[in-house]
Amino acid sequence: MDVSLIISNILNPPILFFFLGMTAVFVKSDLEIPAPIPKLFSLYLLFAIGFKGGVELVKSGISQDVGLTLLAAILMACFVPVYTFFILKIKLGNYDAAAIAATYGSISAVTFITASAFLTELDIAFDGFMVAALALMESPAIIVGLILVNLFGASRDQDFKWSEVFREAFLNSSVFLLVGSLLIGVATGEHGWEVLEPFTQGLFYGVLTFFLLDMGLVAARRIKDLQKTGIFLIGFAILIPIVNAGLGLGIAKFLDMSPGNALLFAVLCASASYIAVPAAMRMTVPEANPSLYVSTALAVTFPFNIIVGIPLYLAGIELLWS
Amino acid sequence: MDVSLIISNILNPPILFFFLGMTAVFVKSDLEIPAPIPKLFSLYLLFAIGFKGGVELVKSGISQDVGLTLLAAILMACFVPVYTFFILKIKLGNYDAAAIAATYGSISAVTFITASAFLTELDIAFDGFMVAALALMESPAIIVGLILVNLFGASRDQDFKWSEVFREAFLNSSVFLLVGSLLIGVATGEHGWEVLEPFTQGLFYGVLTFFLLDMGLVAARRIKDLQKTGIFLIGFAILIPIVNAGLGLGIAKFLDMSPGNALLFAVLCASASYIAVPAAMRMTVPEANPSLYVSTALAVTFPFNIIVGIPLYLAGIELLWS
Amino acid sequence: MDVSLIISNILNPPILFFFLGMTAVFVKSDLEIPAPIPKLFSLYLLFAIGFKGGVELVKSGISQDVGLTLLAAILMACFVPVYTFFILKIKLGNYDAAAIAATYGSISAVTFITASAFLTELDIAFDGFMVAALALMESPAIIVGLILVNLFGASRDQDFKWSEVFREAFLNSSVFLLVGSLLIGVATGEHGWEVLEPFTQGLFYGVLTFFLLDMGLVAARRIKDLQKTGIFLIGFAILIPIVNAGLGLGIAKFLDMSPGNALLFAVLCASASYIAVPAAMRMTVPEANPSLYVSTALAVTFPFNIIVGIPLYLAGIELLWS
Amino acid sequence: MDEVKRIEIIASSSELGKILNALDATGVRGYAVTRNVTGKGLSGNTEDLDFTMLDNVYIVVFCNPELLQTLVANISPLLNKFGGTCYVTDAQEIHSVQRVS
Amino acid sequence: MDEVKRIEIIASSSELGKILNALDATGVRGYAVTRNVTGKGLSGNTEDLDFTMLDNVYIVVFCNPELLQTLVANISPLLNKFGGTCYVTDAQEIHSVQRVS
Amino acid sequence: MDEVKRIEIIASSSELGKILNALDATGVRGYAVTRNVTGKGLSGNTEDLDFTMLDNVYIVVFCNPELLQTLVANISPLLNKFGGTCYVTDAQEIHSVQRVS
Ligand SMILES: Nc1ncnc2c1ncn2[C@@H]1O[C@H](COP(=O)(O)O)[C@@H](O)[C@H]1O
Ligand SMILES: Nc1ncnc2c1ncn2[C@@H]1O[C@H](COP(=O)(O)O)[C@@H](O)[C@H]1O
Ligand SMILES: Nc1ncnc2c1ncn2[C@@H]1O[C@H](COP(=O)(O)O)[C@@H](O)[C@H]1O
Ligand code: NA
Ligand code: NA
Ligand code: NA
Repeated sequence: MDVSLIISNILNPPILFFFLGMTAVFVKSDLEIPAPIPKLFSLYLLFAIGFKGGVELVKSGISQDVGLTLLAAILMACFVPVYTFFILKIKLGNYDAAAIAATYGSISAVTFITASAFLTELDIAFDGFMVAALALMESPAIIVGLILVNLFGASRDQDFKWSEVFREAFLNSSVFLLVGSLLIGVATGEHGWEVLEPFTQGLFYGVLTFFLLDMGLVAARRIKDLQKTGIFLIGFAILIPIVNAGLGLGIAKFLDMSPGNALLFAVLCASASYIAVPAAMRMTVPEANPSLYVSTALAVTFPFNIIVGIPLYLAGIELLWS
Repeated sequence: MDVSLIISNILNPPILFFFLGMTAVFVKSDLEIPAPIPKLFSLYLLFAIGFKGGVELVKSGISQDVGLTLLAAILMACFVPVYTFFILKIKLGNYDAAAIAATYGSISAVTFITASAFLTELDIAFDGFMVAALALMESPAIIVGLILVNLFGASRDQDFKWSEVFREAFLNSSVFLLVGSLLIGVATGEHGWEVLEPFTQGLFYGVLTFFLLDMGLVAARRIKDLQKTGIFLIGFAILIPIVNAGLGLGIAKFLDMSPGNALLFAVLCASASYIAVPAAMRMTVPEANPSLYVSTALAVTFPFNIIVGIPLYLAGIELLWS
Repeated sequence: MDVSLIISNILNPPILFFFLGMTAVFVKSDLEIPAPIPKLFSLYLLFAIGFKGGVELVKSGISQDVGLTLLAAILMACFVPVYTFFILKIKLGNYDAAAIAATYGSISAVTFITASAFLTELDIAFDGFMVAALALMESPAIIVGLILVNLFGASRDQDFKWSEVFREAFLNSSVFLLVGSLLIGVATGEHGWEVLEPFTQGLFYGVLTFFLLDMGLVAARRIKDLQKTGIFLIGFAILIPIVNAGLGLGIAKFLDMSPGNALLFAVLCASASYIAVPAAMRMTVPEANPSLYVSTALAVTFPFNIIVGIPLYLAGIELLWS
Repeated sequence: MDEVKRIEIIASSSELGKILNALDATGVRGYAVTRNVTGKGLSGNTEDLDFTMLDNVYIVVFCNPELLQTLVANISPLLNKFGGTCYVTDAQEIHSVQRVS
Repeated sequence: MDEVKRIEIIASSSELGKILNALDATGVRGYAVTRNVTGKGLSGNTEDLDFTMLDNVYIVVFCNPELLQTLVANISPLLNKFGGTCYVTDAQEIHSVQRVS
Repeated sequence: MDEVKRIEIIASSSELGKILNALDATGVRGYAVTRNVTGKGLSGNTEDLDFTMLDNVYIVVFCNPELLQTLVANISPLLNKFGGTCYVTDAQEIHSVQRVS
């Protein structure tokens, strides 16, 4: 059953185009999506998912369930970087450990979007407020990562400003656009949705497919970095997502989430940030090596999650929820 | 009533995303729409509005009304730079006064497009030939501005070529693409419309929304220039649009335009160019300071028109036409 | 009849926007589509046409007819560069002759796409497997061109690697994306089609139109190169497409293709590559002058085919098939 | 390796056509143009980039030292009128099939 | 033609704001910024470009030689902390309306 | 401040891979690449840019003067065969954590 889900997941255009991108790098084709097209697509995806989430949030309203889910999301985003930090310290220095921990505490919007497309395919319902969970889980890990550095790092120079850290965490372009679109979705509701629908809904799947083609290219180019990364980190990048998804499923079951919401929650816990957090870490923990935290998140965890993880976690849900 | 119109205008996605863009700059988020995406969007909007206008023009045909409206449009585009020039000379030198006057004599296509989206929302009809008015009002102010410089400016060096001025005025990319698309719309008519509809119509509102997000970023970044601009120009940039819209409404009433056409006509008179004219002025009146004419048009007049102006002028129409 | 077909072809938005682009250059407008927008559009068109072809291929299945058509396609792609090479050698050196011959042996995807849009307009059916013919005809000419250089060229330095040539031929970005999308279309079938339809189908005609606007700009800018090219090559660039289309129609008739397929086959034979082959020739036959092979294909053969050629070949089909 | 002059010109993109015409008139053999350059200068910041079509271009020309005087004479009036800056550095050309010196 | 210093800075785009602030503090009259520069350096390849927002910027500043010391003092701590490189060349300014020297 | 050599290479983007391989073989510590550069040279204008995939790349390398000979020896054959230009300037490196010299 597990395997049939994996196969039905793999036979989707987005996943297949991700493979096509990876193949292009492996066979040394000169295929590339020139800058700034990928950035346009990622802005579009944040805009569309945020706006849609907002519109649906206003339809469903904010109940106690919603509040509990969002609270659980924030707690997981704070807990994951702490526990992974200590695992990472076994092999790595404080700076690298904190930066990687922050990466895994945060989330990957594209993994979330791929999971929601997968659910739509299988006709499994999920709620708009999960987008709010997505938005809330992006920033805390950045703050936690920095607290860890300051607690455990060598005495750092003191020209370090918390105001800047908060700006990096809460006002970086991904978080800002996602939250902004969500709020605008809430404000304009059903009416705004109708006028924007051909743009935000019609193109969505196609842009995701095209974007995953580029993700495939980028992920494959990063694979050669993994040699320097070493087996410890590669193992980490596969096992920790599974553990985090497991924790997420436990919480979801405990809070009695619907299967669709549970999958999205598990995927949020399991995914790692390869845009917002790396950009923030580069500025706030410059001592850490970017190729470590970018490459594990991008070349191992991201492909693992969208290819194996999503159907695997869904299989877990079928087991637990039935 | 006025206020309720303003609020219903503000609660539209394009206007809200414009605010989101401004907010991003104020809170120092790193959100940006990388070049050349904004240029792609502005080419798309000109292409779509021109093509649609052409298709509708061929449906409605060219009557005497159409001719009178277009004539009035050209006259206003020539009159506005002349009278504003003398107002501006109170405080500014000849070069700056002429460049700003030209800016306000010309039009802003995006303001027009926002107004037409607003009309569509409210189910108020307007005619396709108004796009021809838009096209005709872009260039004359450039020529008039230059005549003013040559009449009143100090004796300038004579390596100045009128052929180049005409090219800047009538063949700059905005005018050229708009007029070209309009003519192609006329040539292909209903049939061409059908095949292009998902592209030119379906995406229109979404692209406008995304584009206004960028406009918000750009306008907000320009706001700091206003300190250098001074209170005189800021007052000018708010009052002159209202006066011009008033003049436009008077003419519209006199010519017995429909309420929809009247609003668009008023908006054309009230709006100021921040792309075509600045580019032309930079080359033909290099003595003028670009930050004066770009910033007033972009950071004051544009936001004023799309937020307050459009519903205000419509309220005026409801008063006058009922 | 011929002429009425030409006119109905010309009155299509894509062709008219191609003229608009050429006009912009001739009247010295500053209209331009900034990089990398044209590249985005060309990636999109390859993606959409490949995917659609794959989906339809799986619907129609692979019969003997299909096999014969594809075989004929490959044979023509090998034969054309050989015979044109000897014609070109009358006036040109070996390197230039081989590079131009390769250009004309290969195909232009946009010409094919324009022809298929034309057929769709006229409600003439054609098969999805023709996209496979398109894909198969892109590469062979590159190999044949290189064999010709090595047979007839002066003894070249031996640091020349066939592995690189094969990579340029079969893994360049156009071929790779087209074939990849086709295979993904085959794998996901009708189901994948539905989810991607608003993106791959809805936008298709609009993107083609916009892209042809840029092609018009690029082709017109290349026209001044033709002075250096000389009358021989200009004649070649018009006559050889007609001859190749004639050969193609003969083969199509012999294989009893449907009129729609026959037109596409003729267009493939008649068209010349202005992206993939020039890029390959630049690397593998650096001795040849790029402006010769790019300009003839782009500024003569491409406009000729989309304006006159397509309706002309269709008129031929009406004559032969009736 | 021959001595050449390296000339850098940064100016508004709307001047590009005029500047390249002036370079061609000087007889230089080549130039390289980078677009979408932002910056700050006498005429203020250019953050809007291609939005307001006031973005800068960055032009590099390597030329024979003997051409320098003519080039400066051709370019200066443009820069004085429309804005922009021009700097010269000494450089050496690596011999290749093509040579400017 | 006056002697000026040509300073080139290549650094991650996320440092751009800080570097420009430092330049403004030094009192330089202008600078030019090219974005989307890839490359290789101490912190590895930057092939992902704007995807991971780790692309580089390329900054050129022409300034009066007397400003050089201050400029280096302002910029060095940033480059030492966040990465990036800085090089100086001698150049000459073509007299125009605007002059840095 | 240490003396370094500043090497500029402008060539077709299709050569980029080969040139970077040659640079890596030379042992340089870093380089910066700007894409989408248009221009004019021996092989004509490159106005089509990325359309015909014949756009140029602009590569800057700062290296220890001792590496210059090897670098030129590695790059020249490529430029002679496929086109492109290469120029060398003297520059000084600002001491930072990373140093090429
Ligand atoms: N003298 C020069 N100065 C600056 N750039 C040049 C020069 N010559 C050639 N280039 C650049 O190098 C590219 C390739 O040169 P080529 O191989 O001569 O066509 C041209 O497209 C220009 O961008
Ligand atoms: N001192 C300088 N160093 C580097 N670039 C400069 C300098 N001054 C001006 N520029 C560039 O040249 C452009 C035009 O200069 P300006 O005409 O003074 O506004 C500016 O936007 C900058 O990109
Ligand atoms: N020796 C060098 N020559 C030219 N560019 C360099 C050099 N070293 C570093 N760079 C550029 O500066 C960026 C940042 O350098 P780094 O902080 O060492 O990673 C790199 O990505 C390169 O684009
Ligand atoms: Na996570
Ligand atoms: Na106006
Ligand atoms: Na052919």
